[in-house]
Amino acid sequence: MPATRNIGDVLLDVDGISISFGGVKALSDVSFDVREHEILAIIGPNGAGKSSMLNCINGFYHPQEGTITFKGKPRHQMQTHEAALQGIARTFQNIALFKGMSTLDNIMTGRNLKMKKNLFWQMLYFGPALKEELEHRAVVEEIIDFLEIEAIRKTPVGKLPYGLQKRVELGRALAAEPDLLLLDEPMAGMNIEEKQDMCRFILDVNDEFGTTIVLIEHDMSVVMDISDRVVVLDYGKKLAYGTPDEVRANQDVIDAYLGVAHE
Amino acid sequence: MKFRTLFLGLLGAVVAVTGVMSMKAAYAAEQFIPMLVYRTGPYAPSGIPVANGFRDYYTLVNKRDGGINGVKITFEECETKYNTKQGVECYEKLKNKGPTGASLVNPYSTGITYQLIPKSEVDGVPILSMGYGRTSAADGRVFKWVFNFPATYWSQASAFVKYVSRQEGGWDKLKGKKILHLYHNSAYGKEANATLTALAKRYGIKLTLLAVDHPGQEQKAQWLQIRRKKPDWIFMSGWGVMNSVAIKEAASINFPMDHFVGNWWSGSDADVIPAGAGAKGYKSATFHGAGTGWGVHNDIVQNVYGGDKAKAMENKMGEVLYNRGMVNAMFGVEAIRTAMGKYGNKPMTGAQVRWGLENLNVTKAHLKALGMEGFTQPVKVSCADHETGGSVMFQQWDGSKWSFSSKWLPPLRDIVRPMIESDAAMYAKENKITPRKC
Amino acid sequence: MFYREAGQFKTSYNKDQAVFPIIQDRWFIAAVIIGAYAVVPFAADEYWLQAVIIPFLILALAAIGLNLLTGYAGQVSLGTGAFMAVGAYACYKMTTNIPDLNVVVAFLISGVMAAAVGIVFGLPSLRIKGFYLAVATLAAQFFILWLFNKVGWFYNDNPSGTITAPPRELFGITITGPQATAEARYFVSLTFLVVGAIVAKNLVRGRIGRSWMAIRDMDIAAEIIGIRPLQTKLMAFAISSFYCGVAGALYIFVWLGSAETEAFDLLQVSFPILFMIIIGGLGSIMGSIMGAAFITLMPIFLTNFPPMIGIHLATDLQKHLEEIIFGGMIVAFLIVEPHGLARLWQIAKEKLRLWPFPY
Amino acid sequence: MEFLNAVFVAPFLDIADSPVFFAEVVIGGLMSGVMYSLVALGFVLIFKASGVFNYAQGAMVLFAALTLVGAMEKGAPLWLALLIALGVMVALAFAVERFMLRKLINQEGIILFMATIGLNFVLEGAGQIAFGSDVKRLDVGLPDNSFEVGGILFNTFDLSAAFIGAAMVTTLALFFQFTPMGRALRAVADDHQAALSVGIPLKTIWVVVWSVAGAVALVAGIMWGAKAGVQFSLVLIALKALPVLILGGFTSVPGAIVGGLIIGVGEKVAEVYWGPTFGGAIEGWFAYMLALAFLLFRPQGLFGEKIIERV
Repeated sequence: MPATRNIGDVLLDVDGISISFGGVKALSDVSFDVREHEILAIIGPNGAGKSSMLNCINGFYHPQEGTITFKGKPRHQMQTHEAALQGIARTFQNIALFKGMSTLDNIMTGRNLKMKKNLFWQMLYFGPALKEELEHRAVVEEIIDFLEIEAIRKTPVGKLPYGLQKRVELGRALAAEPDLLLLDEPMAGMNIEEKQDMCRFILDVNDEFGTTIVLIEHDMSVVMDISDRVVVLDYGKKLAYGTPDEVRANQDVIDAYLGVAHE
Repeated sequence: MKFRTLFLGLLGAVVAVTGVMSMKAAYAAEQFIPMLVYRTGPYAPSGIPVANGFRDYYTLVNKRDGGINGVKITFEECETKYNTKQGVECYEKLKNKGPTGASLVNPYSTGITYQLIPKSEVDGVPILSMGYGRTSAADGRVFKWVFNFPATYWSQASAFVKYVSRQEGGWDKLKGKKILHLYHNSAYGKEANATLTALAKRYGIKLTLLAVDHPGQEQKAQWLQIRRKKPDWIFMSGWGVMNSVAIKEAASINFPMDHFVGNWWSGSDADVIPAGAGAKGYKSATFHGAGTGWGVHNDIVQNVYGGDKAKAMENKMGEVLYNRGMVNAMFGVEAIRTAMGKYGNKPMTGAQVRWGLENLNVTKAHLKALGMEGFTQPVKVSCADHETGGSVMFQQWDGSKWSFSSKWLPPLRDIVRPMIESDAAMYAKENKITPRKC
Repeated sequence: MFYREAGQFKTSYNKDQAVFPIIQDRWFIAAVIIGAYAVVPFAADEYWLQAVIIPFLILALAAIGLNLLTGYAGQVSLGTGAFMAVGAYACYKMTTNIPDLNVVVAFLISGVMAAAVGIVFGLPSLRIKGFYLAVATLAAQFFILWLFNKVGWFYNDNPSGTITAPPRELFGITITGPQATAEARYFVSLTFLVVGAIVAKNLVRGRIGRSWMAIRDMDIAAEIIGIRPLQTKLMAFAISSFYCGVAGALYIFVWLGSAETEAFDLLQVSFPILFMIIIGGLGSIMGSIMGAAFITLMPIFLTNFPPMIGIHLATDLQKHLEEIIFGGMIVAFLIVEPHGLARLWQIAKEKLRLWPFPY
Repeated sequence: MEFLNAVFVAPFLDIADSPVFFAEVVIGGLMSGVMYSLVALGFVLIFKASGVFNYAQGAMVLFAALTLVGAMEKGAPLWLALLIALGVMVALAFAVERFMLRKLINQEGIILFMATIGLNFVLEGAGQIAFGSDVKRLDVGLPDNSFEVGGILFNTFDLSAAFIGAAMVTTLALFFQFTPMGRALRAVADDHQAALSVGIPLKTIWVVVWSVAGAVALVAGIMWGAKAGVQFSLVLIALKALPVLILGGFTSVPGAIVGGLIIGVGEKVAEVYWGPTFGGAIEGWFAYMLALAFLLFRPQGLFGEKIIERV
């Protein structure tokens, strides 16, 4: 861990979140917080409610109980797209890229919120609109360089292999220059080499841009290596919460992962 | 991959061939008449007999008389499918054919007629929309190039009311009578509404207007309403499949068929045949005879079909709409003949034919010579009056054939003509046309 | 041999983002446009302009409009005819009641009217998706045409129930009404198409176009990255309907001259325009134009071809054969290239790039 | 005020005033609804098993009816003509599978839809070449008499149509539920690939489904053709099925039936009681507005599964 990073104040505070779907409790009374610049991992077996947690954080699900406070402001019922306005970006477990568009365009959509020129200039594609487009293109090109995907700039993403798609998706999230980046299983289905690359990107993002990251991951060795703190969920409940070392030593976690039967 | 190459090649060929298509052929001294027909599509059952009537009459004139005053008629069919877009294409394709261009055009579709009216003067091609199209075109002062004799929808509607009054025993008997107008919900179907409303007011008729949505295959709601309202008479402005369904529905609610009267586009063989026995007694307006009992039919059998009457019948000879096509062709031919009387026996231009149409005078003697005595009424067109206020006949279906069931009834021009003039004046104003003096 | 991009290096993002990054393409398109303005009106006779090319240009404009909505924003619409009718009737009302209004301004305002109506019928798209959304646009199709047919105000209460384009001038040249020459009409429709196509291309390669495509490809993900579905979909409906509205006004004013609501029928207008964009290529501006060409020109070609090579068939038989061949071509074409003429064009270019040494 | 009265008060007073007539309107609507369902069924079968929105369904109705009438005109008795028409429709199903579906496997829905438009043109052209464009009277010997019961008019033809419709739905439901082929069809409808992986031959299924849809088209063609004559306009009845499909869902056989009945009753009641206020002929758009209003509350249609959005 580079020691230079200074973990700051609480960026996101999750307090007592519960949500259920048709009687099935996906999350019950989960609380934790995320501090600026840190990497927080959420782990747990399949169906533990990890993705539901991310969906709550970025406003796609509306928890029935509990509050989420982001940047000091408690959040009430909000539309899904507002999370992005507040500076939350994410990637998805099952890649959610825009399959009909090129890599470049996909990442450019990440800059959408930052582009302000109105319909009139858009129609002309000239003057301010062109200038804006080029400015953002320059930013996007930096991201493309950073993620080492220059060669597939103009390829429709539907044709890309899985690992590259994951990378493009990360690029799209980065393009929004988020304060909080949510990554849902960024390394699922990758081989060792790809995983190493992805780890490097995540750490670099955290390092260079100072982005706070919440990630879900199954690979324990990765999680323990890169995260500052870990939340463990099981059957929608918070099982443990702390630094990797603390979590590793937690008896409940060991039971859950070794498959001790629930009563 | 090979298939793809083949396909690309084909596309290329299309482009190349279409490029050299506008080549023109040379013509002899012939009178060219374009024919916009619809032998396919949803209205083909009406379009086929009309087109055959035209074709056979032109052929007859060529074979029997050697053309019009020695000038052969040439004609070319172009399929419109009763579709305005294709109608435009056909018109543009045919309007300059022949040595003098199209002599006149019979659009045979409301949509195409409306589309051609503004163009007629510019292109110099007169329109003969016989009993259809724009009613106010009857005002020749505004619509110099459009003719719709022998009668218009509005005249027809007034003739219908007159017919009802005759059946009921006098004008005063109309008071309190319930008349229902069942109409195709389109510009065409609505034509009669204004006239009927005006007449209802004048004679104290209780008029109900009932629209049927295009195409009219489903009329349960309308006939439920009719069953409840129990009108004394029904007048129908239908088209295509709407007619046969209406007749069938009328039969199934046991409506007295002899009080159910169609307009002249709702009274063809194709309308009554699908309804079977239920159609017996159904009536409709017309302005010419049905069947084959006239001299002209004999001429057609002899000259066009070489004496083979069965073949002629197969080609719909004698059907209402076949006869209509024939009458229409006859008017066109006589107009050209009239024009030749002034300009000489050579192919006429559109402008000359227009003069011929405007000075057309088909007398009784004339009709007799053509083998059409009693088949249709004499017509005399004038500069101001392109409709002529021709009489309307009502025919009845007896289960196997149509026959006349009334006298020739002249329309109520005192009510129709002012309406025509006011609509024409409005058109003139909108389109900056100065009406000519007649 | 001559169609190569080798050696053409892009030195700025601007050049890289150009619509036609390859120089030969730019030349080609420039030549087509110059030809369209300088050669076609003099080479083609009145039949070609009036019966073939003008309707093709106008329908291509409507097809671009539908492609923005269906091809780019992913919202299926069967109401094209109705939105065109809104444009046509709005233009009729304006020109007849305000005779001094410039007719081109009237065309544009007609488009705005159609856009407003489009927004209303686009509202259900927030809840209803896919094929089911077609119901909202079908409701528009049937309701609007019924309304224009039923309410006399829309056609100035004239007894014929039809609207007729009055004569109007632009720069002293009559462009509508019967006196307008085919050339004048052609220039007007061509200009609208060229400007419309360029504007559409600009829209789809910028922020708005990317939002549309994002909504089309995966609406939830688009929402999560901050694209507002309501705004984006309604904007697609509005802009698409604007194109259709302008096309509808041109359809009556520049082409037909006079018509009733039947001219905007579902089977005669809405479906054929949908066919155009499918055949041409969904999500392609160029494809919309090529699709419009295929659907309008092919039947005319099939009608005129047999007599040219000396085959004279009965009118109806010829028409039926034509239908069979046309239908067969559509199927064959889809088998060859399901993604439309635009893709075929692209493939052809790629082949050309390698020619004459394919390996 | 008068308008509001005509919309919100008068129709209901009218209904209360003469309930017998209202019953007649509803029954009339149900009868029309059955006729719509007959057409919608063909769409549903094909969409269910091959994911194709078959634009050519209307043309198939025409083609089947033309074949039947054509055979009868050549002197074939009804039973033979029915067999011939059925045979032609099966042959058509083979042709469609062989020359169209097989080559377009795994394409998107909209491409397949477009392909059926091509098929539509081919069928329209071929049908008219073979049998002409004239209107033909079709008499299959169903009784067509009217009688009154309690002031309500019934028509034996409508009743037979309803009976045939009901019989056909029952047969199809049984076929889907209890025959191995029916089960295979349902499996294919759920998931093409899964069905393939357990050894259900997709090609056979397609042929069967298109044949069944052809048979349904034949029945629809007979019923509609007996009403208005067999003529080209038969293709237009497909339009009547669209709101039914949207309301009932593209994949549900019961949906097609219930949707048809709802649309039938809804549009008749609207036309009879509200039509005069609005100037009539409101049926056309009313059916779509009804379906639209319904979908706003239930976007998945009458019998569709609730769509759960997930990422």
